[in-house]
Amino acid sequence: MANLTHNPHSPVADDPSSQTPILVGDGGLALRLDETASDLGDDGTQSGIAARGYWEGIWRRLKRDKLALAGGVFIVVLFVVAFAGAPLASKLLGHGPNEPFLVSGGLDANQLPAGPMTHVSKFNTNGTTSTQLFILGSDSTLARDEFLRLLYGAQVSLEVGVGATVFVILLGVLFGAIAGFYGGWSDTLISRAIEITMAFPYLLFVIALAGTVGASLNTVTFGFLGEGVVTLVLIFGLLGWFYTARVFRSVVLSLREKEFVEAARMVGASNSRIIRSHILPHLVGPIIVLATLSVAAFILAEAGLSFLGLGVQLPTASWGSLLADAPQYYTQRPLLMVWPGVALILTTLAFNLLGDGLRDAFDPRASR
Amino acid sequence: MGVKRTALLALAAIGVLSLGVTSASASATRHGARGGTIVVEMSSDVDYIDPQLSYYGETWKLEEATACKLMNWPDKEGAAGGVPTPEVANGLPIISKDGKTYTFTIKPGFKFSNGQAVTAASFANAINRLANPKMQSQGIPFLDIVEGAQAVIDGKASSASGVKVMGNKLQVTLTKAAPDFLARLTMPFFAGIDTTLASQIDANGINNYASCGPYYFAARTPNRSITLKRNPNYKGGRAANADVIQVNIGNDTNVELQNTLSGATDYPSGGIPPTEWKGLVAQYGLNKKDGRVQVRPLMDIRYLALNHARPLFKDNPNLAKAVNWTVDRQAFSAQGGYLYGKRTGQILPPGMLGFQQQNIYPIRITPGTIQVANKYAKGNLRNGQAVLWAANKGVAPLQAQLIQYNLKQIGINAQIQLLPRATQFTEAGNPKTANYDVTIEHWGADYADPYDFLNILLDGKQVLNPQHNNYAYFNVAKYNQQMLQASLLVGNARGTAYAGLDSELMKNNPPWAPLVDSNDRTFLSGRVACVTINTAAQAGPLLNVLCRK
Amino acid sequence: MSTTVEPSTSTGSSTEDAPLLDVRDLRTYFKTEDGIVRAVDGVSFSVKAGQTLGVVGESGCGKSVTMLSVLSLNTKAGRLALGPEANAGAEMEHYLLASKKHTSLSTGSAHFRGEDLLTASSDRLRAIRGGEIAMIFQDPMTSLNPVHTIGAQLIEAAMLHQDITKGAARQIAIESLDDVGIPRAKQRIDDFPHQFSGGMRQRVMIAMALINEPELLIADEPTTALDVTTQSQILGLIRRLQEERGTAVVMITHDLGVVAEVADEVVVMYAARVVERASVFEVFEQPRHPYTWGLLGSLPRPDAVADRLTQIQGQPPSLLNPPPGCRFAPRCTFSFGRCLEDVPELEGSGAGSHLDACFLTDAQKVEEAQRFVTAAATDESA
Amino acid sequence: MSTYIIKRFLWAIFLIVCVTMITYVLFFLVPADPARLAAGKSATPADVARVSKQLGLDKPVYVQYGLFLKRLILEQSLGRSYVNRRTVNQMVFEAAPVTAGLVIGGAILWMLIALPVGILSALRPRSLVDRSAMIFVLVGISAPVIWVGLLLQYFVGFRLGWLPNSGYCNVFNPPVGSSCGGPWDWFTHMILPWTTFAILFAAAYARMVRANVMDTLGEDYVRTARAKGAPEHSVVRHHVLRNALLPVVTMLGLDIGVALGGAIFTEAIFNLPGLGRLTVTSVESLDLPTVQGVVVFATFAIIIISFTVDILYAYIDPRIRLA
Repeated sequence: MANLTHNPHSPVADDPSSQTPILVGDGGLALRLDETASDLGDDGTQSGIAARGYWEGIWRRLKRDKLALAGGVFIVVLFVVAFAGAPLASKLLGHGPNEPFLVSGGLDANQLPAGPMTHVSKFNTNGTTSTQLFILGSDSTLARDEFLRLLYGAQVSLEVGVGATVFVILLGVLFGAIAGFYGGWSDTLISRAIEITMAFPYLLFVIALAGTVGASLNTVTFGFLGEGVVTLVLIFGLLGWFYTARVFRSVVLSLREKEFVEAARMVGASNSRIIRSHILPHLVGPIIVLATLSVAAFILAEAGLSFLGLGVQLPTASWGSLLADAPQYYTQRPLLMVWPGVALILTTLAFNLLGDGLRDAFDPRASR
Repeated sequence: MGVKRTALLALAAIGVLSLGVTSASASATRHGARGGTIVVEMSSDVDYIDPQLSYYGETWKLEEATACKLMNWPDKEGAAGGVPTPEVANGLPIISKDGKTYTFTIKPGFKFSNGQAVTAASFANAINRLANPKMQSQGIPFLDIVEGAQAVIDGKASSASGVKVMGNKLQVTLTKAAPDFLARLTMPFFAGIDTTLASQIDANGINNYASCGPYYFAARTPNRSITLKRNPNYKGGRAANADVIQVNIGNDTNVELQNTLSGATDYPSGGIPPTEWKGLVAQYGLNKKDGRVQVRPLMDIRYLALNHARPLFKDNPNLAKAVNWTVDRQAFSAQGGYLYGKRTGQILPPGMLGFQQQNIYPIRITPGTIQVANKYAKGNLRNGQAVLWAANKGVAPLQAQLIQYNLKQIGINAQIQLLPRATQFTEAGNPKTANYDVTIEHWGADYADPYDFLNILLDGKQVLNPQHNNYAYFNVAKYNQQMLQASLLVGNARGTAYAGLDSELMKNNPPWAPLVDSNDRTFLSGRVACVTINTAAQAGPLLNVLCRK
Repeated sequence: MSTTVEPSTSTGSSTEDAPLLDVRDLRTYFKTEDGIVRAVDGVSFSVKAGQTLGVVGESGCGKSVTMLSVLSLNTKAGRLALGPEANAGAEMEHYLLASKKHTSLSTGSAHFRGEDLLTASSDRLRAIRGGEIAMIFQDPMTSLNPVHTIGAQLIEAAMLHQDITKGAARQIAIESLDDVGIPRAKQRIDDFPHQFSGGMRQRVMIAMALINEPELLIADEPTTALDVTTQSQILGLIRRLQEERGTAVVMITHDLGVVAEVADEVVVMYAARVVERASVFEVFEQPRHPYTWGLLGSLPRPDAVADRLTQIQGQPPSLLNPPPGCRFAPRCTFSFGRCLEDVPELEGSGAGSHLDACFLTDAQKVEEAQRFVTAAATDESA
Repeated sequence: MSTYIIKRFLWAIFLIVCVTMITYVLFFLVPADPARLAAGKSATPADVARVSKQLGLDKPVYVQYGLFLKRLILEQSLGRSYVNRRTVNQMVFEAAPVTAGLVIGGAILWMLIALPVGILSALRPRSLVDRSAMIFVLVGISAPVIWVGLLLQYFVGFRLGWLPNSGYCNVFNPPVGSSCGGPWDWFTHMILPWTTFAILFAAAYARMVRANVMDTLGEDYVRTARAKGAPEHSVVRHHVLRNALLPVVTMLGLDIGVALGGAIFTEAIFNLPGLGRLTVTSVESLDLPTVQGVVVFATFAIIIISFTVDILYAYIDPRIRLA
């Protein structure tokens, strides 16, 4: 491999249709290298070597995309806020996301959810009372802390989004790679399976399952997940893997035909070695991009189901259920409509921006 | 002579029906513009429109407009509306000396929407159809006093021996004198049915049938709409102002409000966002004549039924007490918004015969109350897991979460299951499907008598019926006996007996956690008039009277 | 500017020896995310009517871009009119960076029959494209629209430049398919591109190019994508049609073999510049530029003496920031100090049209060239 | 071509079998005691026995499934609702037109938005049009449908009162006494749902069209067309669009299937009695036959649609037609 790439450039090697057989693979490779070297200054990623330059290139291109960076930063912050910030805030504020404060300031004189920056008093079990702060006011006439519920809602959204994504990516890469690389009957089998899954009315089926069969899983939390999260992850995963599988199948399929894989074959590399050192590295890009984008999609789906009352179990806070309650207070507390909506749109926007940015970074030819 | 006496006695028992409503005077007499369509909205579908099955307040609003009954509530407000008055019966029945045999004469001229004449048989058929075991009606408990009804219920006979048709006369024999019998007859269960419907026996209900009231059910599309049209053959005196009463189903309460404000809907029967009431009262005033906001006290209670058929509450009175101490009635009521109702810790509502203010349980929680609750709960939690049922529309989910939180405070982890309201109480009333430990229930008096609360809701004899109303599955021989006795008493004795039962149960063996005695709150569009509310008959404006301005 | 290449006195009228296409100091720069790529950097050459000019150089040296620029066929291309004396390079970069619309800019002049194509109106350009100057491309697989029948595409070409009915156009199309040797043209005309083999598609491309009887045909590596047997057929076809119709041809290729076969004049390009310009005979017999030697040296001659096979070491420079001085210097075995600083102009020794851009002395050039000739001679004698 | 069609057809049949099998297993065998549910309220042990015999629940699974399939094919029956004894067919055929109207109308709307936006921004990259289009795309694909719907409903429907904010009107013969009916009412009632429903897809498609057009603009045959001297507009019309929009057709075929499900939120918000709401209401009351019926029906619809699209695609893309 290495000696091929450093092969002195020659017009003959430049010509793929040269008669001398050994030169073909070599020539093809050399040609490709020269082109990428000369035009558009693309580093020799195609050869599957020079990985450092590869990542540097991606980072360089990503850095130029300010929006994508902003998205990335937002996401990092969101994770911190959701999993570290929420419990911390709950500790600092002194109450949980599911505690109602109706008779102690959570509702205003008109029995309406208290507005932002309201102080409520909490009865402690030892008989004393303490004053606490509702930063965004109450979530509903149940007078729970909207702010905390938003934070914990972020947890649910991310758990479902990431969980389901991991699920579909794993299945997708596995089946996609097998189908794409080995082809033959395994490919036929998997492709057919994909087509069958695609024939289902996805959301209808999700809702049907979530409301009927899935309900039995609602109490499974593994101690840290929100109630109902597991159900959603499973359902989304089992019905969603086909899409990723389809993508990775075609990626691997095209990789398999690439000159550098042929070349590797010619120098007698084993399948496993080819997969390890030539296929997988090239899947990293698509995986990252697809993952980022599908997290956004799943977050939206979760919100939708919770909105229909088929998502996470009450009283677990979810942006969807917050959104479902909000219309009750349209006229007096329009802000309740705004918080979860904005949280949702910003989050999905962030993931989409980052995803697009990554796609362009990984595949400059696609960038416009 | 004797006849008169017993008749008066019967009425005396009913006299207490007069409610403390003196607000709007009856406007049933004033007929506004006849014609046009009245649009009603319900947030979820009704249970049945079949008269022998429907047992949902929302449906009864429609049944009242479509049924013709031997005895009925006059389309009047307040006290005047609270007296069962002969409708199809030609005057009060003749009652035998022993008070067990009632003989009604059928007034001529009543016709079904399909042209059939209303006869004595129409009512006999209703009773027999109601009793038919294949119908699985929740109305069966009201037949306990009709002679021979039980045989039909048990499938041993096809018609109740106590119900005889003699020409234009209907004779009903009771097993024992029942002071509230005439009041029972005002329930849609006993409305006249034509021969076609009489022949159709289906536990899942008939969706198109001829009726003999001012209106009839012209169409029903489940989960979508119900249409009432004026009964062309109706000659009875009741109003039928609108040509069509259109019921649209499925909008959330906030949309119902939007539609009512914009005039697309006239009566949001499914309710509006609770937080809106205060503003609406301020804007439109309260209980003005034909005003847009009408509020009336109801004999109506919202409570937690604690399922005594399941391990958690079976023979576990202390936990039941703990629940009564821990539930935050103030908070629960707050979910309902302004003028939702009056917090209560007892079974019987104010205005009901036998109501005595009992202060057994707190109507406001304090750290103290929580400590008492935990004292009772201690050692009685069993596995501490509970299933909590609630309706899936309006404020019910919020209330469910509140109860869930209250239960958590005494160490019960409740998992919430939300169902459509109709499904909720139908499944809850069916021993096979009642898989809850606690369900948030809501009971409106079918007619103003304590029998309709204690016996109907807590008599243990019915808990094995395929359909019943004892959602607490409360079955204690001693109390069953006491309820039976009380139901036979008359006048003050009756009241005292039921009052005693009320406090006795709540003190020693609470079947429920009573929460709120709720009001009837009505908001109407600006284009309707002829607003008449008869809380004895139903909640909300009488739809057959309601008219377009 | 080269002193030897005088602005031709009679650009207006096309007299006998006046070139058909006369390209002067052509520059085409591209804007990429990595910076400005100077794909064509001051290229001058000319094509006489009926002649064949071979443009040779390794891929990425700008030979294709040069011809595309002449017809302004580069994507999102802009054209910039600059005086020849202006510091064109810097100007270009400045404009290109400023421009939102364009990702590439061309400047210089390309006179076709005395008319500068780089300043011609876009309508005029369209009239010339496909009408007087036709072009065929490297990959016949992708150069035909897959969703239209070849007939439709030929007819489109004909009707764009000739005022005829569809029927007539179809007739012409069939004839031109016959000309390029497509069997059963009458039926095949309604087939779709994917139903043809690569060679056949290239014939279709040629038919389409020649359907309006252009005076100049630009063939951009027309045989590269084809297998060897088809290659010679296509070349033969092009030569035949050229002889029949007296069409001038610009043959872009990296294959000196092709050049030897078809070209009258040769332009050797390296790194966006012309390094040698001469008749085909001169290039093969007295090559004067080390790069040309390299090309010739690495021509596959089965019996070539190994040590004669001078390979060019290293790789061509990136056009993002080409080396100062002679761009070939870094790889040139003959380079010396000056090569790295000054840019050698394209100039001839004494009379004659043989031009090259190299600082070596004529003596050195001749001596080196001799070695190849003798080498070639010995090869032939052997 | 014909072999291709036959292949696709047989495959469709196979798909239907698979899907029905999976749904059957999930919705009939997973929940405990389907017979009791099926027998409904009047479920005396005798009834349950009778019903389970009639449904063949006493037989092994594959036999049961066979019976189910038999009912499905011979009687075209999806069974009866547990809750109200209506046939599922009846309910589905009431709901299907509503969803169809929503989805098809929505699809038309989103194509009407996506095509011009996508093409224009592809032809003028980095222009003002392009940049604003891309902003629309990003917001469009990120905005939660439910949120958009609620906002439209409240502001356009109620506050401004421009359009009806909920409910459905039949185009033809509206049910007796229903407060509205006829094409115009139907249309006005559908505008907000259509908009809500279309935004996401419009954004996604605008982006896809843009990308495809840009790719195609870089194709060799486009350069060929330019080299022929074809004017830009005809280059775009004849050589770019046709090729660029081919894949869009396939996507459309696939997405209409997805959209059937996606309609669920729109239907919930605007109270449209379509398949989505039918599913939700029957899921709420655990009315399994209805749930299953809807899923099976929707699957049929999807399979038929994608089959048609395959055929259509084969006709517009010669490479497939003549393969």
